[in-house]
Amino acid sequence: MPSAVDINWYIALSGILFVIGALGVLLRRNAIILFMSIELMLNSANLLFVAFARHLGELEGQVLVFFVITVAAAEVAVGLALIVAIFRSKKSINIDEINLLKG
Amino acid sequence: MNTFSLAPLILYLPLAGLLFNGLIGRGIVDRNRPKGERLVGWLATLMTFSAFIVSVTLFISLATNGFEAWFVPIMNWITIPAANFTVNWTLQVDTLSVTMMLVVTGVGSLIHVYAIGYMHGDPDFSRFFTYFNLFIFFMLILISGSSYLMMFVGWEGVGLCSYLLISFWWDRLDKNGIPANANAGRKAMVMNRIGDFGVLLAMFLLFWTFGTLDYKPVFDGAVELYKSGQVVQFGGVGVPIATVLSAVTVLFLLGVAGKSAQIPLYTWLPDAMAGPTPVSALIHAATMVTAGVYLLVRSNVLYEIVRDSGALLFGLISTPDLVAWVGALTAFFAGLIAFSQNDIKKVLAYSTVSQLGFMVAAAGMGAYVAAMFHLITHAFFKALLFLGSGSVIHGMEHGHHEIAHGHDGHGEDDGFDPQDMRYMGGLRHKMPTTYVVYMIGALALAGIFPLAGFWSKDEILLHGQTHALLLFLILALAALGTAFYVGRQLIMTFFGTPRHAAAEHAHESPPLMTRPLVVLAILTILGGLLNVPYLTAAQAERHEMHPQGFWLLLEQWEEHSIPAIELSEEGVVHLPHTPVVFSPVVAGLSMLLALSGLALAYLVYKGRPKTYSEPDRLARTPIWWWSILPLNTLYMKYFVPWFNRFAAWLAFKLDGEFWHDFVHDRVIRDLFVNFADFSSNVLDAQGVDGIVNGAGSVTRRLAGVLRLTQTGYARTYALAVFLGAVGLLVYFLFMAN
Amino acid sequence: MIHPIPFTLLAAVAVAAALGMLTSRNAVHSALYLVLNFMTVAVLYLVLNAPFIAMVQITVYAGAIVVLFLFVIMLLGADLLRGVTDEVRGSERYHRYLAVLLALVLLGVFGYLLLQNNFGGTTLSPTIDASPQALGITLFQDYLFPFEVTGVLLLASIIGVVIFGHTRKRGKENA
Amino acid sequence: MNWWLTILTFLPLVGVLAILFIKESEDGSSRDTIKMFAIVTSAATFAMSLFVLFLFDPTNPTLQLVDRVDWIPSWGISYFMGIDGLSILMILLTTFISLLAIIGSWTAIETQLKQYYIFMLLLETGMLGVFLAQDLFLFYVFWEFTLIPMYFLIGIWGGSRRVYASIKFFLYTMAGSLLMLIAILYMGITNSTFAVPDLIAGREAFAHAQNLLFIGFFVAFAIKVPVFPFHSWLPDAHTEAPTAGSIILAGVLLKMGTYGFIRFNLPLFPEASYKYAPIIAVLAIIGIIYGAIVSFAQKDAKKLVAYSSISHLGFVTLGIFALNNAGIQGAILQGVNHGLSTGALFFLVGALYERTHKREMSVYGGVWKVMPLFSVLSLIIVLSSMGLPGLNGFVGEFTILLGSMGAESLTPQPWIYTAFATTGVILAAVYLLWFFQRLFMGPVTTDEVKSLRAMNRRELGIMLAFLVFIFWIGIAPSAYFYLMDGTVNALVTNISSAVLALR
Repeated sequence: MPSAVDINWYIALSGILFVIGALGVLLRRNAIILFMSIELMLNSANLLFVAFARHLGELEGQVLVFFVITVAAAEVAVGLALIVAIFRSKKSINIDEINLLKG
Repeated sequence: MNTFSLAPLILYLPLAGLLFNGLIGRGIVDRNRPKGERLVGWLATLMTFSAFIVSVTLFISLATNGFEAWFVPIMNWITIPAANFTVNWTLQVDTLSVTMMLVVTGVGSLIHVYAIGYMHGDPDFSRFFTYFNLFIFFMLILISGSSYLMMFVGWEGVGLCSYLLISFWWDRLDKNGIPANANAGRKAMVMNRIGDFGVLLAMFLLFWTFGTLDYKPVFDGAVELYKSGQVVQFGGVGVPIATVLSAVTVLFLLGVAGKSAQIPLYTWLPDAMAGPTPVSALIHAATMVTAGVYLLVRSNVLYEIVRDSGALLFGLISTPDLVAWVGALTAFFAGLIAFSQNDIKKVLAYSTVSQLGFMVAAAGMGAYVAAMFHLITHAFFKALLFLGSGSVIHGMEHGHHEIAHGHDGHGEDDGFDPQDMRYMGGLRHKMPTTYVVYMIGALALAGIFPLAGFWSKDEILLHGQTHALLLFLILALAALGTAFYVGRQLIMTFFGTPRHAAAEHAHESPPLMTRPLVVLAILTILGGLLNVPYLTAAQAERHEMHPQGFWLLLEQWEEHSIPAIELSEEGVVHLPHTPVVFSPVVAGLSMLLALSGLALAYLVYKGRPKTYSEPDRLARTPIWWWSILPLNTLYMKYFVPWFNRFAAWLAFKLDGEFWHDFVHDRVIRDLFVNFADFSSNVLDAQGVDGIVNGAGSVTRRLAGVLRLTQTGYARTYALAVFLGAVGLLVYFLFMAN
Repeated sequence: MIHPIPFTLLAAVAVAAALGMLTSRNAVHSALYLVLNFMTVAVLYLVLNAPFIAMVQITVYAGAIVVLFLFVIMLLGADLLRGVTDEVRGSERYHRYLAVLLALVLLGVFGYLLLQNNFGGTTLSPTIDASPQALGITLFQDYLFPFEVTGVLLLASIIGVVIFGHTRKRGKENA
Repeated sequence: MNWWLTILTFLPLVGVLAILFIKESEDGSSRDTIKMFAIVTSAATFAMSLFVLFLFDPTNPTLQLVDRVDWIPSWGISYFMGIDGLSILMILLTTFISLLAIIGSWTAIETQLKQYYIFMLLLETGMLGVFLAQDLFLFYVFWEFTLIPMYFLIGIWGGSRRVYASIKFFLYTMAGSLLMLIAILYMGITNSTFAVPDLIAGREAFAHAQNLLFIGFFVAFAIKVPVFPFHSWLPDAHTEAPTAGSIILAGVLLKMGTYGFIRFNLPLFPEASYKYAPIIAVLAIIGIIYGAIVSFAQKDAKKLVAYSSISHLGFVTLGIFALNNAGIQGAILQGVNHGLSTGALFFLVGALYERTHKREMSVYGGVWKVMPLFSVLSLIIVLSSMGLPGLNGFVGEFTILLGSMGAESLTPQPWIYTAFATTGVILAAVYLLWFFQRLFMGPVTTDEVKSLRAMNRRELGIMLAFLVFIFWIGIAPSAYFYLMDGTVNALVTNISSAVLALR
């Protein structure tokens, strides 16, 4: 076991979290949980950014994370508003019931 | 001092008239009928007459300026710099075009005056005069243009006017409910277009040979090329100039056959009588139909080169000879057909075809001046005859009108037709003025000394006699036939006793109509003076040294447009040919033929038919049957229905059922669909419509499969995105390098 | 740099929290697991010399966003949400398998990559000044424009939320 | 950098934007506003095109007013707009016909106004782009883009079989352009540029495959024109399209095909053009005769005009593949003429249709009695379509036939082609006079004709606008030839030198 974790560990963690998030998106039908999973995926990406910022000794990685968080916040706000709106009309947040796009 | 710069006026004046009448004429006439009619009619007449005045000044200017052609540019027309193609709107004022101008505007003015009376009360009075001015406009473009292309503008334009005027009463149906007038107009236009096809092709050939379509450079170039013996590079192949010109001239002949109603395209002209009578007089007798003759005369250089070169068409006949033969045969057969006509205008129509045949034959024999001479005199007397017949018809209609009102219950339809000569008879007492002038015109047409027709026809026969014996015989027979049908017509119309109540009640026409007739009659009597031939060879010799002499005035005049050209070192081809010396033998024969024709008619038709239903005396003789030449029947009974069927077949069977339904739907589409069935297993065949629809339904069915993927479930889409992302990642990591 | 052991623990917590979020039936529980996950990650941020981001992570993510989630869940009624089950229907099975398979593939790829390449190397960059001041200076000097753009983005999302949340009252033309 | 062409092309989009913001009110008060916006926009576009004409220098045969920006540099794709003698007339035609078509829709379109005018303006942008794009990729984008608005115009506002016709139109054209796309990609990739002038300069790179490439382009354009065996989409599309759609379809969209021949086929593949010219000429002549005869037999007025397009465009195709100055210049001008004459024919049929909602000619007859002025103007239009000298149609046909008669590409017997093509002149008289007679002549028998409204001022204005050009081109076409002369001459010179090198 090495004396200190290096970037590879973070990559591994980030990858695992990302995959879990993706699985959440793919498997859950609850729209809210789906959104949470997306947040998780974004979070895993953020982690990697910060890790690389540290690894490369750059500040830009952190700046980017800042922006990602902003976008995520905006996205969650709009997404949740959507869910509320859909819930009002369909009385459900099961995304399998929201299939107006069905061909 | 000359007035050549005024030349464009001959176009602008009729143009102004037609614009005025076309734009506001209708309103004027509708507001105040008699006054409006007078204004519109006289304005149109004035414009034509002013053009005549301008033509006279041009004539004087030419005569005082050495007879040389003047070119009056108006504006540029088509210029394609890179193709070296330039055509301008330029007027060519030379003796030939001025002659034509004088005839067209002079006779035209008289017919305009007549038409004011004739068209009185017609609801489309202003439209009629608009067309008339339009016609004059195009006719003047035709004869004054300095290039073939400009001539062609007029050529097609007068065809258009002919179409419009023949179908002038387009709302009238004949007894069988067929819009005969409109059909006749259409027929005329289509037949003319067949001729135009030839003219167009000839122009293309001329352009690629000479690089221009202007008369003068074309003629100069033709002579030069011919003399130098150069070959013309045509489509990569060297062709002798005479061969090219052979093609050009025979194509021109096609145009002439269309426009001047020669075999095999003459059949439109008799139908064209459906138009108002002034139209028949102006367009279908005096002016438009002579455009073909004008073209031949104008292109004399080309024909003479072909004649001189001895180039034969398909190794059979040289084109000038072909022209002569076509003319002569038309003259003969059309005269024959006139025998069997009962419609007074149809007789004249076939007579026109026949007389045009004479002109064309003359041009084909190289007697261009004789052709022009006959053209002029024919314009006088045939216009006179047509207008006279219009007067007769007018009178008959009035008579019929009167009896329909006078005797109640007499209006039963006995098939009365005011144009049918069988219902006439004895009109000389009812319509004395018309009778006298008609008589003059008819005798001129028959060729009785000393009327104009005698001199011009005699000159053609004279040339025929020196040209080819068989040709001469045919023309002589045609002259005999002419006299016969003229006699028949006179007897049936003016002599004997009235065979119908309408003829009994017929009246003389108003002075507005008869006065132009009188003027034309005077011209018919004096017209022969234009080109009185030398009586003796000695005179000819003497006067050749004094070309300003009285004899052969027209010949001396036209000499400047139809010049002698030097074609080879051996000799000069003289155009016109050696001066015509009056031949008593030919003249006597011509006179004899005319008289015997009239006498024969008298023998056969004296006092006949007794009633309007009596069959014609010749109806059982072979002459009658021969005279019904089957060409028109061939076209109208066989070709036209065949074409209609063919077009319908092409449109509905070939394009619709075969191409659209069978090829696209059955073959291509089904193959496609079966293939798609096989490959996707989800297909069923239904609905048949084109390969496009095939593609459409295939797409639709494929979409049916694909839409299974479009579940509308966001997660499914997410899965797809994920799949793609992973796929890309794997690709870029492991396979891209 | 952190020793492997605390890292592994933190990582385990984070992964477990994530899995908990993924698998819990109750949406409220999921949200709470998510908070946990965010917290863990925030700690890792601190470790990684990113104190500002760590704070933002806690306030914005754990604080604002997850609270928003909870708020919505409560608003819509936790009971109703419980009815949303994830039972597997016949046609759904392949979807699930495929998803898991893909996830495994992705994990495999990551693992393979990590084993094949050493991204880190042995040398570490020196710790730079990543204090809030330094970050702020960078943000407002070098990244001023993107920063402003995010402002616009937030404004847009506010408008969007307002429109979505806008209820039209019946019987009135313009609510 | 020169923005004029870009402004011109996208000017209609400004109108689209404006119309988007107009709210369709219940009482219809916004309808006129929408129409006015559309008219003003297309009028402004027309004015802009006139300004471009003002900037245009006919003596310069090369591309002018060039606007070129890298788009996808790694593929050699650029946003490349330019104008030369080949496109200037097409631009003017497009803006002019679009303007008239939009004005002509004033009363003809009653449903979904907003979308209709948006599609019309989008179509205008697409067409302008097609004629101005000098980068094959950009061209292809515009080329396909024109399909979409047209598809909707036919599919939504068309006649009874509009869906069938619109899908057929779309798929037919699409299928053709796919071949072209392959050819474009091949050439673009071999030369790593899509700019037409660069491709022409680097022709050798794909010269070995030029026969196939030629066919790829040819089929796409031939379907659009349409050249004889590819014509079967046209009658359906024309017949079912709304009047303005037919006008634009005939007036401009078909010209995209002939323009494509001249712009791409000839300069990019001169040897192949020369090689295939006789075959194409034969197809063109079949089209001339076939279209004329088939249109003679039609019972539906609009279909008749539609088939007449096949005949007319046969002339244009023949002129192009005569590969000489007279032929190509005549073909370009005849493209304009056909746009005017046939556009006007569709307009007049549309004007009647708007009144009676009948297209069968048997319903009509004697219209002249009821609408005299309209009939006279229609007569002139019919005559111009027939090629009466003094009107526009003649100048084009004459020049084309003149060119074909001297075409080296049709050696050794070009006159045979010309003779057959010239029969089209006869047949034009046959079917157009029959058309005119059935509509306008004869007694008034049907109620439809009796109740015809007189022509209104708007219709009169449109007819007169058409007639101005019909007469102008007929009487003094030199100015039009002058505009394209330099460019066409350069093109012909290039073709001949390429062909000479071949020998």
